[in-house]
Amino acid sequence: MVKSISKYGVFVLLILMSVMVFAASSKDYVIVGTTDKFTSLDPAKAYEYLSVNLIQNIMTGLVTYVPGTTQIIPGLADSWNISQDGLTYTFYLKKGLKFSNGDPINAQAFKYAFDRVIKLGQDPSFLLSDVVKDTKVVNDTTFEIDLKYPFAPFINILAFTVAYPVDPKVYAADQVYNGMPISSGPYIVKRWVRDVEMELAPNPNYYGEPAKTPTILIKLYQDANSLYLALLSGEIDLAYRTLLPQQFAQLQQNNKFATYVGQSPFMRFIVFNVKQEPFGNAKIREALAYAVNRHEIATKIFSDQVKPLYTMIPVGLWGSMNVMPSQDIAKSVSILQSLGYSKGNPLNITLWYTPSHYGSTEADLALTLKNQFESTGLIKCNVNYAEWATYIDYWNKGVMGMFMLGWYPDYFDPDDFVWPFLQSSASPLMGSNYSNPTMDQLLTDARLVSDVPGRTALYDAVQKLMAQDVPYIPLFQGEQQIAAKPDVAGILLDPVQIFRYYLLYKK
Amino acid sequence: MKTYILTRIILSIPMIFIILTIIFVVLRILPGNPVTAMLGPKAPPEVVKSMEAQLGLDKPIIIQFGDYISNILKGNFGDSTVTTLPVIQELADRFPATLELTIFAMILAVTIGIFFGSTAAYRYGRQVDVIARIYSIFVYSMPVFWLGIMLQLIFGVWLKWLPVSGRASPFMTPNNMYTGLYTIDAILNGQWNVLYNSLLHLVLPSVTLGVVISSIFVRMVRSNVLLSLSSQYVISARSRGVKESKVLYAHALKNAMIPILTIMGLQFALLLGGAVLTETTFSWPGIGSYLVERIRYRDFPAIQGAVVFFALFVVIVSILIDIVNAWMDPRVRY
Amino acid sequence: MMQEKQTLLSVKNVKKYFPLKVSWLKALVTKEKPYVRAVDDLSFEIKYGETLGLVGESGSGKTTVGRTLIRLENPTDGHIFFQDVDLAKLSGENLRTKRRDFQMIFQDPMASLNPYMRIGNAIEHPLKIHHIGNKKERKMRVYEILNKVGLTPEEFYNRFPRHLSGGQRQRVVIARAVITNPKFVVADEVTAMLDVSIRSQILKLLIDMKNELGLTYLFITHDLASAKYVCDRIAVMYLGKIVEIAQMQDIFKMPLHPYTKILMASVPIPDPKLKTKKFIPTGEIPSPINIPSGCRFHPRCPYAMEICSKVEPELKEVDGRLVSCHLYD
Amino acid sequence: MSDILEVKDLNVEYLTRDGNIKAVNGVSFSLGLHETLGLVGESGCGKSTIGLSLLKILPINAKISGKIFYKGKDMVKMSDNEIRSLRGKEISMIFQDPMTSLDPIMRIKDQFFETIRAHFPKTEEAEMIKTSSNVLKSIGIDPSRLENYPFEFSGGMRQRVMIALAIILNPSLLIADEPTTSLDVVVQLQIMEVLKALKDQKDMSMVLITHDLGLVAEIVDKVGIMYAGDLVEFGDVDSIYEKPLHPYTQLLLVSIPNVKLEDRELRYIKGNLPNLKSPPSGCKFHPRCPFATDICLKSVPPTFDVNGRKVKCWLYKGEKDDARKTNTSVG
Amino acid sequence: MISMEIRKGMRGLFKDSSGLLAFVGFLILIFYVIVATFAPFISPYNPTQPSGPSLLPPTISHIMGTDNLGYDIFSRLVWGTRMAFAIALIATAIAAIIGIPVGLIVGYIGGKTDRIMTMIMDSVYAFPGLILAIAIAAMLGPGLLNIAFSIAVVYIPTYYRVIRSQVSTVKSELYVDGARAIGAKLSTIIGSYVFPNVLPSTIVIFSMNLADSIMTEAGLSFLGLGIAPPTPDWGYDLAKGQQFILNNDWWMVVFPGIAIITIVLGFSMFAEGLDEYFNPNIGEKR
Repeated sequence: MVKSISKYGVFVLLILMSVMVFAASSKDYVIVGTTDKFTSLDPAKAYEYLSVNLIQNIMTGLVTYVPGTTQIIPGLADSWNISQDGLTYTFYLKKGLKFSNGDPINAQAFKYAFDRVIKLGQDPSFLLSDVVKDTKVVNDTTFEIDLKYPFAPFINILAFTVAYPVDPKVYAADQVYNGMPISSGPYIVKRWVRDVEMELAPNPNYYGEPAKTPTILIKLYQDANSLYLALLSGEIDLAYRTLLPQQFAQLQQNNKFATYVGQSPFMRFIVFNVKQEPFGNAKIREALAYAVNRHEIATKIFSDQVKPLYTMIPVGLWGSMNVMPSQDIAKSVSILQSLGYSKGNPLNITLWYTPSHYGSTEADLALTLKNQFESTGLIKCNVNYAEWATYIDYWNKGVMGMFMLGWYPDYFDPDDFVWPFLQSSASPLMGSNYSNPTMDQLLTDARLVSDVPGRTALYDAVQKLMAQDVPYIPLFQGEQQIAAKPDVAGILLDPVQIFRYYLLYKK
Repeated sequence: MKTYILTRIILSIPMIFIILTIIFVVLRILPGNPVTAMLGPKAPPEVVKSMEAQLGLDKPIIIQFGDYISNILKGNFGDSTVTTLPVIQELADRFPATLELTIFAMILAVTIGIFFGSTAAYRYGRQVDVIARIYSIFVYSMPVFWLGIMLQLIFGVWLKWLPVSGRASPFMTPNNMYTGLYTIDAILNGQWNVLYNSLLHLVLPSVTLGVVISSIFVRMVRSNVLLSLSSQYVISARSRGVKESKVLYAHALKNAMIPILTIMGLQFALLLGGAVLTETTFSWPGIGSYLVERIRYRDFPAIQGAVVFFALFVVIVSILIDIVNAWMDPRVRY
Repeated sequence: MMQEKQTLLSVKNVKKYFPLKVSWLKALVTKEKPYVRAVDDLSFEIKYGETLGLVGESGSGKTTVGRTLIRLENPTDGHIFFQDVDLAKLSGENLRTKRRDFQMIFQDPMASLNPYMRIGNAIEHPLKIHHIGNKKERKMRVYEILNKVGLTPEEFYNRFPRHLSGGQRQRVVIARAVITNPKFVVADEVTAMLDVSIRSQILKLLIDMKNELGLTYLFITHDLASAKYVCDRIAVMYLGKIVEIAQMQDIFKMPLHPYTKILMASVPIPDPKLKTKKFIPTGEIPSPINIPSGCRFHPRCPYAMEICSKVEPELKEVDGRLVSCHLYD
Repeated sequence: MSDILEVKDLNVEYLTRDGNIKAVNGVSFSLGLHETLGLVGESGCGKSTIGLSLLKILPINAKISGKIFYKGKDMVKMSDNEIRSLRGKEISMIFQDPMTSLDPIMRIKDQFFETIRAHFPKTEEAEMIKTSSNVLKSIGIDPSRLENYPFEFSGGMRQRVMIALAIILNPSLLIADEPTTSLDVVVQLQIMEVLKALKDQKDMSMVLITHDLGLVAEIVDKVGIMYAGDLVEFGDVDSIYEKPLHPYTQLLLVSIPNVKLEDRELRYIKGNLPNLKSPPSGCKFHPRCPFATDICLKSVPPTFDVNGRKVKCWLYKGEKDDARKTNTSVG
Repeated sequence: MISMEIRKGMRGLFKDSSGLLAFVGFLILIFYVIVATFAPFISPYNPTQPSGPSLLPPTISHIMGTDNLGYDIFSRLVWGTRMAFAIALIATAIAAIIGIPVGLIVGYIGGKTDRIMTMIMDSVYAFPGLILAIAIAAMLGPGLLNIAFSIAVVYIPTYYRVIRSQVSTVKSELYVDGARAIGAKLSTIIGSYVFPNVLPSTIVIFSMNLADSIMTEAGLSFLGLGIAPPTPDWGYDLAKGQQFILNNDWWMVVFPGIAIITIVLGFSMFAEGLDEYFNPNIGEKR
């Protein structure tokens, strides 16, 4: 009897709850749901996507992109000069700029921020420390940057969060700042419940066009399913990063929601550690490259929500050129046979992946690749995995011979898609150890030349050489996806992948 | 009683020490290097070196151990390598969520356990008993996340009755945080809609965790009440004409509660294990999901902090349970 | 009567204190360690072929005496000379091999057999342990001894203890105890757990075995009545001390110590007409942790005098027997 | 009719995993007002089961049939509630093991109060304290110990507390199930004295269940001897001890060790107690009986009336007088 | 003689629910043992290769449907039985091999060794098992033995505690005293007198732990710390299926879930039945 009472109790409770209504919708706010995590809103520390994206909405830099394009326009700077030798950048700031707390945004603040980034030495600091020789405050509104060597894409770095100014009175010089951010962008952080949600409100001191919606709430979800359910149940207005491909595909069929797809410079590829046998042999790498069927991957695993990629420079960025072959099993087989492999003596390889860093599709990706390799009949491919931190450790130590990575650019320039991979001093960091003097020369030349046609020619050569040596097998290029309630407007997916909350509003 | 509590607390010191040692041993032979995980692959070697020095990872293992123990004693769990926040602060942020979940789950499990278990024992061999046994075996065999997914599917997706993740709907967090427990804070703030909302969010996770744990409680209560129902003092109480309800609750159950409490203390560890899975399933921002998340990043101080925290949590709960036990059992108290 | 027999076992000042379990915290605070003084300075002798009865209430320490004599417990102090070997000093392999010479029969026949060992194996085990005979000989010997204790070997050899009644089990235990031809057997309350109609059977068996195998017994019991049938001499124990020790006949004719008198009077007599007002002591045996000062028995003794609470009486000779009581000073 | 208790053809069977046990087998007896009955038998003979049947507190796997008339009403047919109102108020029971019969985590006081309140729910606390103190005093325990927990009492003291609990509501019938068995020899006598005094002071009938023929001899008026679920002999105490009729009683009496110095011959009953799951055919005592004949093996003896005594043995078939020799020596 | 005993035992087994429980559990386990043994003959497809279109609902050719890569779920479940048994058996065996002897010896010797060992074991026992397993699994990386070891560590104290507490009761039993009195060696006492008497509870814990370790493995897989694919593993399949549940691809999560639940049910019913059989009314010693 007692038991039945408790049972009915639960039942009654459930019925009561079924009457509940979720927070009523209103035009005053847009709720954005995401499965991404953000760790730090300090520009000197932030390096993963959501942190950067949030900073892009609450702060701004000297220069910025025209929304929806890759074109650089002035931001906090009014104008700038680049010296003839390409070594000195002089910026003239807008007048009367203020942080959200009223402190002035001046050349001192920039110098402070640049020095601080370099001093703290956090994840993104290399972007400045590698090239910046010195910074000078000419006067309150004039800021000068000296480079170590001419570096064409530098202006793109300045549009990245690492180069954003911080309030010297608030951000300590020798410590990562973990408090409420001081804004220089369209929004301020109004409320921040760590790992739960963040509420953004317009920044009254912002120089530009004010934010369109008074309140943006960013809700954090643990996984794609939670995010998906939250969207379906109407708890959030917009789901951004990252639903499962199948879920997004379903939403595309669902007329209760609007879906948006945009290009993304995000790309995935296989890395060969050329110092580990048998991957030292370019022929073997080539044979493996011939076995890869990008189309199958895109369709089967990602429901066609990624685009096959045949080079290291993503489509949409200038200089991109398809250089890798499509799947050709016969070619692959013939190369392998020429190397002496047979059914009785197959090529034994292990493909590594990391299960959570790139989302839950990763294991499927690895398995599909395994099956593609094995479809040659001459390859025996094992699959193994390691958690992200171990993964990093393994590739630094050269444990893995063949593994999958992804790349999201720090600055929007072809250089950022080839230099870190192919330049002989940078490639060990990628776990590849690829080294080719011709390649090094091409890459350095491309950095020094400042006109786009000239650089394009050089990058064409780079890509062709890459396709010959095959230290990497590019697999596919990502897509930005947003699913939202139909009344949400102002959604802009731009090629630089800055998601602008300040443009969002409800119809 | 005071000396008992004191003794009990002092007695748990060596245990805590052993647990800390085990954690240290387990975590320091991890193949992942926390520094590279933290700085990323692009970090120059000298930065890695200095970071290792900063974390004390370059010292001999025995010194590291000493530092580790003394830091924990000082309440210093280090800074997270992911967020650079002090781990203790992150844990403090997350703990109320875990506490709230476990409290509600525990209440549910204990209620089901006591009523169902003692009724089953009292009606030994009858229908209720058979149902109780099937319930406990069946629920015990269900992975907690499977149950969670099913409940999400039924009540969240199909029926759309209940929220399936998180602690609160957007804008439904208490204005002022006093305890960090949304339900309590909402009451303190007088925000009744927030209270309602947070209770709704609590339903599925705490039912999932509570039901799974209740299976153990049901069988535990059942067998212990069965045992004490067959004991001489129950027969003796009956022989004096004491009412059956009193025989069951005042004698049999009360005596059975002593061993039950002890086992409950041990099962609390199980509850926390289940909490990790439940938090992960329901995007519940507690220490369990924190741990799982940080393991991916090899966030050493965070992992260590969370694990130590769980261990201390268990120890504290077991001390509390022993005290309750002593309060119930005069033979222990004196 | 007969010539003076030789001494088989001589117990000299044996003490057995059990340290009381205290939490280590308390142990830090209080210096003195509390002990249970189960056996407190005991001396007596047992001669070849003799049966000495050790009588007392539970809690008097009599079982501990038995266990200490056959070295199931290590004596805290004192000597146990067994045929001139001091058992108290033996240890390890020496003690183990010596064990075939002395055995013990326990109180609870339900608990003294390994439930997972067949009867035959259980009885044979001592032979195996001491490497006596080969397999065939051992089996023969087991059959022989099973016959002796009144169990048909064919029926019982392969059975498990759970299939046996209490009396049958006690027979098995006796068989196991005597199979190595020991010289000395401690019989600890062998009939206490048995049913009334079985008790005498087992007592009879014990007497038969003794006569047949030439055993020497220490017969521990709380029941003076059964001691009468088995024992030559009787020692009465109270709170770890012997208060009286004498020939059986003397005890029954004329108990000297007040405690012996009480024990004697406490034997129920199945006669409804004997409705005499018995003399019953007050109180219960105190815990051996807090032993009363002076004579241990004085708080319950109907004859207690002033001296009794102050001076502990010595065991001294009165009328050719030993008594420790101030009444006989 | 002056009988306070009349048991007619009582059968109790325990259903267990490996076979049913017939614990009590067609037992009939009666007990007059203010009389004391000694129910004597060895382990497993069903004597405790009879005790529990008299309060209907048998374990759930027990099946009871027959009639138990208490003051003329059949308890077997009573509702649970009726029975409950009898327990403690009309019929009380004390148990073998005082160590486990009191709730270990409840103050003595509360166990007294609980008993009183179970029957008189509205009793004032002061009154309950008074009643409990008086009962404790009468049984030789200081009333201040009401505040104590059971574990603070010694075994003998606990049994006294149990007795006090049993008699607090002045029941008409007290059932004492081996009240001294787990106590020391000396304490055993103390408790027997308490019971004796109770019997004299209060107008109470008593059923004393024991395995010890000697212990009950001086306190009981009637004796029932039980063997393997059967009441083999029932009658007046003096005559049974003087001239036991049933061979089992005879043998039992002579095989009890005594303290008479001159008598050093050990007599015993051969054989073992029967296994109740597969009891011997016919008379259950026949395998151990020196007088067993063919009929004993084949058919169960009925209960014969011999000089106002009842005996369940073929020896007394058609006999109105005890023709058999008693005090047979066996050995 | 022996068959009589067995018949008697069987008869006893069915007299009440505990016997029935054990028997049903036993049947389930037998079923899975058969499935595991004859996996190559039962499974229609290669469990590590796509065998049809992806996300196919249950049909005649794929009776449990296919997953998103076109792997046949039924074949994976059939082969996964082996993995479930393998991990459970290895983990439990490791735990038993360490826990039982240590418990036996330490429990019998007692004294300081006992107190220290017990404190260590109690500390591990008090520690949230899954969290410890997570930490160890994360540290060791994927692999059958690594997973089994992570799980085993958690269950060592279970054996130790039960065995030790039983031993400390058994060692004060008179028959152990009896063995000492007849001069048996320490090894003989522990081997022939103590161990057989703690064996029944050992068997109960063993089967209970098998159930628990299958659950723990599933939990680890759910958190992404399990065996590397494509090795058929229920926990992995379930965790993967969970991703597709919102797409109504229910077969991916329902069938592995049922597989886990039924095998765990089998073990726990078997264990509970045995437990009630060995000590009626005294259930929860774990």
